[in-house]
Amino acid sequence: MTEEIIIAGFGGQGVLSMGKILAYSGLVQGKEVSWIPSYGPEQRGGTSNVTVILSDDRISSPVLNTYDTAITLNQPSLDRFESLVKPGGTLIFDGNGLSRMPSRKDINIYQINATEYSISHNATKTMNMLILGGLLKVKPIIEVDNVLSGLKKMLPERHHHLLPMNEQAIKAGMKLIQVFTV
Amino acid sequence: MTEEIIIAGFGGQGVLSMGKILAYSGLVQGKEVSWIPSYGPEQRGGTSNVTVILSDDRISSPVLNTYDTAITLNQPSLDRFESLVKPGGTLIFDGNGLSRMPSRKDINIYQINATEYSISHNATKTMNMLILGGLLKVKPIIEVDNVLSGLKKMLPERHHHLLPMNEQAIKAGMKLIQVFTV
Amino acid sequence: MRKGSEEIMLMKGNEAIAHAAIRCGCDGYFGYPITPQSEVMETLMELEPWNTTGMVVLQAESEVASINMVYGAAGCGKKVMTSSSSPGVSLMQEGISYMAGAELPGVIVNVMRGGPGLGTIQPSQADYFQAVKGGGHGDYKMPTLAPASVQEMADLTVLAFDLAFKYLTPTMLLADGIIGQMMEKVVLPPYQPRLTEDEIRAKYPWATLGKPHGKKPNHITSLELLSEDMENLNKRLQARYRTLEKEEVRFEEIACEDADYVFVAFGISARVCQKAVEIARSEGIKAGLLRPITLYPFPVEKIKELSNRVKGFTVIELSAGQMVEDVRLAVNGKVPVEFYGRMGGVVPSPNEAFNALKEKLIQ
Amino acid sequence: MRKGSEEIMLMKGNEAIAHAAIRCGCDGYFGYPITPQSEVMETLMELEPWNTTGMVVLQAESEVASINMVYGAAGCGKKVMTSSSSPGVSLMQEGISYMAGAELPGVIVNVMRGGPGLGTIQPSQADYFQAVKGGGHGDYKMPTLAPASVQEMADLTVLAFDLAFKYLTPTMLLADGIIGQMMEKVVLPPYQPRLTEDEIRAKYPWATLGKPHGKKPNHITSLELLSEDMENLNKRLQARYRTLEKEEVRFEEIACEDADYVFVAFGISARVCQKAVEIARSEGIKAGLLRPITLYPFPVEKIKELSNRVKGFTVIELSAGQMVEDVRLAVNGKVPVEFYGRMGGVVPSPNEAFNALKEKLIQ
Amino acid sequence: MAKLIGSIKVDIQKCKGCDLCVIACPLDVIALSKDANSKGYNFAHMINPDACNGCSACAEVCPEASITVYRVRV
Amino acid sequence: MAKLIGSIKVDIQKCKGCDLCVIACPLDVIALSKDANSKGYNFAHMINPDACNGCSACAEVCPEASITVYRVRV
Amino acid sequence: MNNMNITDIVNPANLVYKKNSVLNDLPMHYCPGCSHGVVHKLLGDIIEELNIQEQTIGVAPVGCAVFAYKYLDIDWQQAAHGRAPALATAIKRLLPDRYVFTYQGDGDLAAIGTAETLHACNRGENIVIIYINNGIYGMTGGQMAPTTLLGMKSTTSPKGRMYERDGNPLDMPKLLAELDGVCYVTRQAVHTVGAVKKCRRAIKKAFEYSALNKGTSIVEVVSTCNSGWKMTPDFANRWMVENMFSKYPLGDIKDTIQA
Amino acid sequence: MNNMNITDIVNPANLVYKKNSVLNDLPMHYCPGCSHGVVHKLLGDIIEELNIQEQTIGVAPVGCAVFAYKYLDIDWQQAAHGRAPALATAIKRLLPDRYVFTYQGDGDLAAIGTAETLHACNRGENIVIIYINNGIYGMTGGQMAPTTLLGMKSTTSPKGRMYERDGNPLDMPKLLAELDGVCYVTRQAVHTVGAVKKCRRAIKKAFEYSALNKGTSIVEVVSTCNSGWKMTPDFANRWMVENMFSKYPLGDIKDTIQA
Ligand SMILES: Cc1ncc(C[n+]2csc(CCOP(=O)(O)OP(=O)(O)O)c2C)c(N)n1
Ligand SMILES: Cc1ncc(C[n+]2csc(CCOP(=O)(O)OP(=O)(O)O)c2C)c(N)n1
Ligand code: SF4
Ligand code: SF4
Ligand code: SF4
Ligand code: SF4
Ligand code: SF4
Ligand code: SF4
Ligand SMILES: [Mg+2]
Ligand SMILES: [Mg+2]
Repeated sequence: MTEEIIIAGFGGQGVLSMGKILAYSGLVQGKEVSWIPSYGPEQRGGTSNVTVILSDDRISSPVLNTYDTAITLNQPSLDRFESLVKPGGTLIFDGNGLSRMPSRKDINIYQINATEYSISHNATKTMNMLILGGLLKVKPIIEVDNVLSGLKKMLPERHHHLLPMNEQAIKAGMKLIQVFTV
Repeated sequence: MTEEIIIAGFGGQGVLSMGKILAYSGLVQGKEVSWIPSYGPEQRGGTSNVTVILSDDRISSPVLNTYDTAITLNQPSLDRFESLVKPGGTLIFDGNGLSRMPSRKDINIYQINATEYSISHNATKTMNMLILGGLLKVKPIIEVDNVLSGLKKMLPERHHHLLPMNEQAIKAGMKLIQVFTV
Repeated sequence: MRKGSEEIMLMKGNEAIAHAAIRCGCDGYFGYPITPQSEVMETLMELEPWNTTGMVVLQAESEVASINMVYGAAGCGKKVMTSSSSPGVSLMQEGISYMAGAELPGVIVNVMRGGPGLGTIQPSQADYFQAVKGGGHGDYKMPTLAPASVQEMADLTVLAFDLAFKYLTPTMLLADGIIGQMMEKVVLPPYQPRLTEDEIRAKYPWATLGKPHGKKPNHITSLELLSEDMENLNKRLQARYRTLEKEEVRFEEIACEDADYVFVAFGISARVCQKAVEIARSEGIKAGLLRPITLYPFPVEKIKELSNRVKGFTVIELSAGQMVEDVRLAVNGKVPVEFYGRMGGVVPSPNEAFNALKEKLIQ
Repeated sequence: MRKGSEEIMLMKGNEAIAHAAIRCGCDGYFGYPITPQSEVMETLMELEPWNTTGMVVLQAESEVASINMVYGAAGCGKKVMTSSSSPGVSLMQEGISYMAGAELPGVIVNVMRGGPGLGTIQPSQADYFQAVKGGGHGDYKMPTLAPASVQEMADLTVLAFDLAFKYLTPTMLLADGIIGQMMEKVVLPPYQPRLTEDEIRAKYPWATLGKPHGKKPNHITSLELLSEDMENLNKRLQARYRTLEKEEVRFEEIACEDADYVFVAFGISARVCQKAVEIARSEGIKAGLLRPITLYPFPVEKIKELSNRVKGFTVIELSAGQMVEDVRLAVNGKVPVEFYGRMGGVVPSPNEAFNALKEKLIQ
Repeated sequence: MAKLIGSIKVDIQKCKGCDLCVIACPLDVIALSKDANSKGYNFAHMINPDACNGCSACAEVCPEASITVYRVRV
Repeated sequence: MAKLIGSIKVDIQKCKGCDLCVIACPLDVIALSKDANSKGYNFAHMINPDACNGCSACAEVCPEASITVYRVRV
Repeated sequence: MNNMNITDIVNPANLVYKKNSVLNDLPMHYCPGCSHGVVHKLLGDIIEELNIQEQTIGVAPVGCAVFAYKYLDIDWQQAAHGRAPALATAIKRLLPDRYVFTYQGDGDLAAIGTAETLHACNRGENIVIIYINNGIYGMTGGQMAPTTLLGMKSTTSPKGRMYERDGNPLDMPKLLAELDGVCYVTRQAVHTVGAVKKCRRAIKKAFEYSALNKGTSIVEVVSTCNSGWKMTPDFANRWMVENMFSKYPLGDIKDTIQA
Repeated sequence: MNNMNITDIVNPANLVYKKNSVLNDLPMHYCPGCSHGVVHKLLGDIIEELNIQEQTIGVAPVGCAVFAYKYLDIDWQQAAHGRAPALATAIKRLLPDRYVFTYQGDGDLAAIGTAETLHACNRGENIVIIYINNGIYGMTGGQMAPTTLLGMKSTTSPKGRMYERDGNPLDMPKLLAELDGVCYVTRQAVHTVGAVKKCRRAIKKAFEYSALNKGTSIVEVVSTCNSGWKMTPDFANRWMVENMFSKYPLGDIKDTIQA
């Protein structure tokens, strides 16, 4: 099985680290993984994205033109990546501040209002875990335990006390995500 | 007709300018000319040489391995260039301070003690004209008048009063040169 | 090569270089920041190897200074490196030529970005010519290794040092922005101790460590006054290059045994082509991939051999076509050699590579 | 091209460059001394063109500064140049790549000396690859002219400027120590006035001379944030290179009509080979010489054509063999291509060239 | 005594919510909005418009030149 | 009163006839020879050896390190 | 309360501060609160005020200000990293009646461009150098610069700059002031209204001086890089006041014209 | 007259001055009377005196002294033009107990090598820099250097250096002395016995200081280039005293160890 995912949003939205957690989780689960960020000055103020591949086999090309799953956290990202989801694939979007909603009918679309939720719950730091939770709900590619071990691997020891909070956020995200009908 | 000449000596002996005068003279006489110096730090204290080609036709290679005529002004130059004179060609050497004399039998060898002469006549500045005179005596490739016009072309106006002195030196050189028998 | 703890880690290609350098006993790193490779020095500064192996890490004032620091340290028989990206590597060309002329080992990492000029910071392979033909002046060649994965970023760093010291030559690791920035699994090479001074004196008697009593002094230089002497130096270098060409060619073949058509590609392009091979095979086209790991020495013999049994080659590069010339030189007219490339930081997709094969070569 | 007084003068190749530059309306020279080309700047300083044509001559603090001064002045639509020799030209590689990327015209003279490293100051042709393949980073090509006489040092200086402005590209005059240092007869090109500012604005509307009221400002840059934009810049450059390759190939053929064997050589090597042709013909061997005047664009079609009717090529270079690759690419396996070279400052004699032909190709 | 009354106009699409105008304003006229502009920035706006005396401090320090200041003497 | 007497030895093959020792010698001991060495240089030699007091001035300034100095107190 | 409402006040007649016309409307790519934006604005102010928009040529660096050319509506060249003074030298020599200025960061000017800067100044090129000293390499993600303070953290000095390894922070303007070719050197900042106003005057002076052909004018702006420093813009300003100003004290360093 | 003959005096027992053992017997390639020879000799003297021949590594420049490595019997590296301080930095960092020195001309140090020199000094590398300032590019045939005096002729300033075109002569050691990383800067000459002796002491101090790890030591030797200046060696010395010393006055510029 191979899962090809793109996550995109504003620079400050934790897109890269969300991808990293996913990659580390894949590592824990014994998968082949690749993680490619968009890098450079466009991060500064602009948008940022990361491609994550999780696979049971050796990954040939880490560069992709279409994706099994796209996660978009703002309007420009939605505009850019909706069309690149493979037919039958999955789009997860944060509805915050959108002026144009997704419109494809050949893919599975989910909405997760993580921005709104995390602001109202004063938990912007775990916003990306909410979304990850949402992803794992609709695409259970990685076991939640492995995500937590991955997170543990990734975080320096001094931050390990934050793990329970993150676990909660994953669970909240699983509840927050909704099917979106075009 | 093509005449391929190498002139070699110590840095200070005016080797390059002797070649230059020859080249300018050739220019005046309507010949094709090429002048290639040895260049670089070896000049500093070391030896220096210049290749001059005078020809009625377009000069193909200005780089030569053998010469019609070699003029050597010190021991290292004699040692290096005697063997590079074409059979039947000409070697002119200054005898000053030599410990080994030329020895080839298949070329025409001439001695000109220009150093000695110019020191004793307090005329070291025109030493190279002496030698040029010697050359023109045994190889009248350029007319003396053209040498003087060449010199005029080469020298800045303010030095033109030196021309008669140079003419004298050429004539003296013509007398000074001697056949050398191995 | 792999010994010790086989711990599987996840890291960026640039980070893997830093870890591998420390582990293989590197004595020093000198560099100047530039995207997309700044993580090499940043990781070293984070790891503080001066506290463990004693490795020196110094941020220089420029790439010109960096490469000349590498020269100085290499002249002492030390295992040293620098890293940069395209514009910075252009600034190193004089220094690299000096190292080649002075017969000094050292590793230069170029994580290429799109040029010419300031260009983009996106991935590119357009410094191939600079690396393998000679971006600097004079006749020199530089072993050039092209990693295609994070694992190879680590492994080829170690190999680069080995080649550098075996052949006394600057050696280049020629990666691209993607290989530098992507994270993959990697098993780091085992620790090798840094050489002691006595070991350096024994292995590299030319090193300037201070002239031992009664011995002749050592001179690191690329200068010869007489052209004859300089030609002799050049002959020595050329002889060494012939040995390199005989002994050190490395490549990977994927599905070439029965291939009718062969992709030739390195680095990230090879990864893309690997998927293109899968696509082609799924459409019944017998495609294969030859991935040069050493760009210099180039797998000339292998390509010659393949050109006797395949119908053609498609070369895919992130450039206007550079390595394709070496492929053509090796094929020497026997079968068609086609090219497809993207420039300025754009990476072709596997589909594009496959289409290039189909449209240019097969139809 | 020749008008006005046809006075025949005797001077060094380096001096001829300086004279020709002033005469063709050059606006500025920026350089740093290095043997064997320092006479270029020295002659300019002696001639004091600032008093006559208004040309600016400035000694820079380094070759890095020189090339970037050329960039700045070229960005104003000015006709400017620099000159150096091998190590100095290596230092200019970043700047040259920037000029290519920013589409700036300018002339760079490289009077090559023996490398690699500090090497010797004797003549060499071992920077061929650097000039024509791309010593700097990224995909760019640079028109490269190879004078073989003092006359051509003057004439090709003028042509270099013309090409630079026609194709908006840095352009190289690739000479060697001998052509720079030798004196030959030369008829200097006629005087052309320097362009006025109005003329520059009209001819080169991209020039940064100060933005006229109500117009868009001009930007000289080689930077693009998005790879797609950078690829477009590269496509524009590549298209221009294709035109160059079609329109600007220049070469000289000597005794090629009936030749069985053809020497290919440029610069001083071509002069040597010309004599080797004479020797060969005197021995009854039908030899000829193809002398590329433009090294880029290379006379590919001419060589292809010749390869249909000759028995083989012998390439003679002052290097370990660089241009020979371009000859082989053009010949593409049709007939043998042999190479003979000397390195590190040594110049082969006509006899050596002839022997190379005889021994490698004919026997 | 004449009194200065002022007002500012913030180009909210250019504002990046850096907070520097907020700090620079001597009269606490400005604050960052809860809403974000299309780039996701919480832009500056007047929360206490009546206090503004048009001193331009906010505009001087604004890195985006996104503040225009008006002032009348009444 | 004790007197210092000295002498110098010039390595005439290394000497380049630069004249600096001649000028440096306070006692005019040295001059350049009319003869040249194998490089063509008129080397330095003592023309007034008895005057030498072994002060080493000549040797200190010699760029070729071609002078050795001896001195005795008599 | 006053008896005017906002629409009464917001009226062209009452305008007291607006963006100058030289600064474009394009949003700048800088991080929120970055000093570069303020300095760009001041340059636009001065070019407008001196009415030299058509005679001014800017040279942009490699650094965060690499895109400066997008924001000021004048002719610009973009220089290779560190080489802006070489470009400016040539431009000014060939167009002596133009106003030519470089805009450089501390990595650009004080590291890789040391030689080009020092020699342009030593030759006394009649140009203006705007020097944004934010103590870090902003563009490439916050590495140590020659100007980074001792103990200051960066991605290449994660435990802080150490004297033994990295040397002391380098004060280039102070050195350059020693050169005869330099006529004006001043150090400014843009963290307060007062500082902004002073800085504007300094830049104006530098441009005016550059027309006198008396040598090089240098305006250093001690700046923040809140991204690189990992601080909020406001905190960065306060940190700058407390830490940078002792090493880089504000004020004129040299003024041979006025003196 | 004395009652000893020469052979009595010329006797090992009476030796008062001989070439040091570190200087090789190879004839040097310098022009007659060139200052480089004297400075080489002094370096040999000091290396012998301090008994550090086995711990010393020299870095030769590109310039007339490019072959310095042939003349002093120690380990040497030959650096690219201007980059000697970068080499020395790396050598010293990797071999901290060695004595590492560069030997550089004024073109090498003050033109093309400006950045490498300034930054090695700013980092306070514990090396010695020997700086031969002869106001010209000797090696390449007498072109103008950054140090060439105003009005002084060279092949690239045939009518003399002009302030408007070329700027004023550059005094690098004075600038470098401003840097915290530099502990010792002195300006010497070798035109007289007294000067030679002082210069020897200065070089010794520099080597001694470099072992203290207190920073960079710089010994400038104001020198002649009689070939480039087109003067006899003696006349060149006198010209130097009359013209160079006012711009480059001899003496210590900085000494943080003694002070
Ligand atoms: C030759 C070269 N080396 C390195 C770089 C990478 N680089 C880009 S900007 C920069 C430094 C920027 O720092 P600074 O000049 O202080 O400007 P800031 O971004 O802080 O304003 C570097 C090292 C480059 N583009 N070119
Ligand atoms: C990159 C480079 N540029 C230029 C040169 C040519 N070059 C050799 S020595 C030299 C200058 C020598 O002057 P200086 O450093 O003052 O030493 P000096 O000969 O006067 O002792 C130059 C420009 C070179 N070898 N390499
Ligand atoms: S200073 Fe400008 S950018 Fe910052 S918050 Fe205020 S208006 Fe917005
Ligand atoms: S103009 Fe003055 S008072 Fe009004 S908002 Fe701005 S800073 Fe505050
Ligand atoms: S030792 Fe003194 S007195 Fe004797 S020759 Fe030398 S300088 Fe003269
Ligand atoms: S100083 Fe030395 S080289 Fe010069 S003349 Fe005297 S002995 Fe000879
Ligand atoms: S990184 Fe720093 S200097 Fe660059 S834009 Fe952001 S705050 Fe400004
Ligand atoms: S050229 Fe000048 S510096 Fe060089 S050796 Fe001769 S005198 Fe000395
Ligand atoms: Mg900065
Ligand atoms: Mg000098």
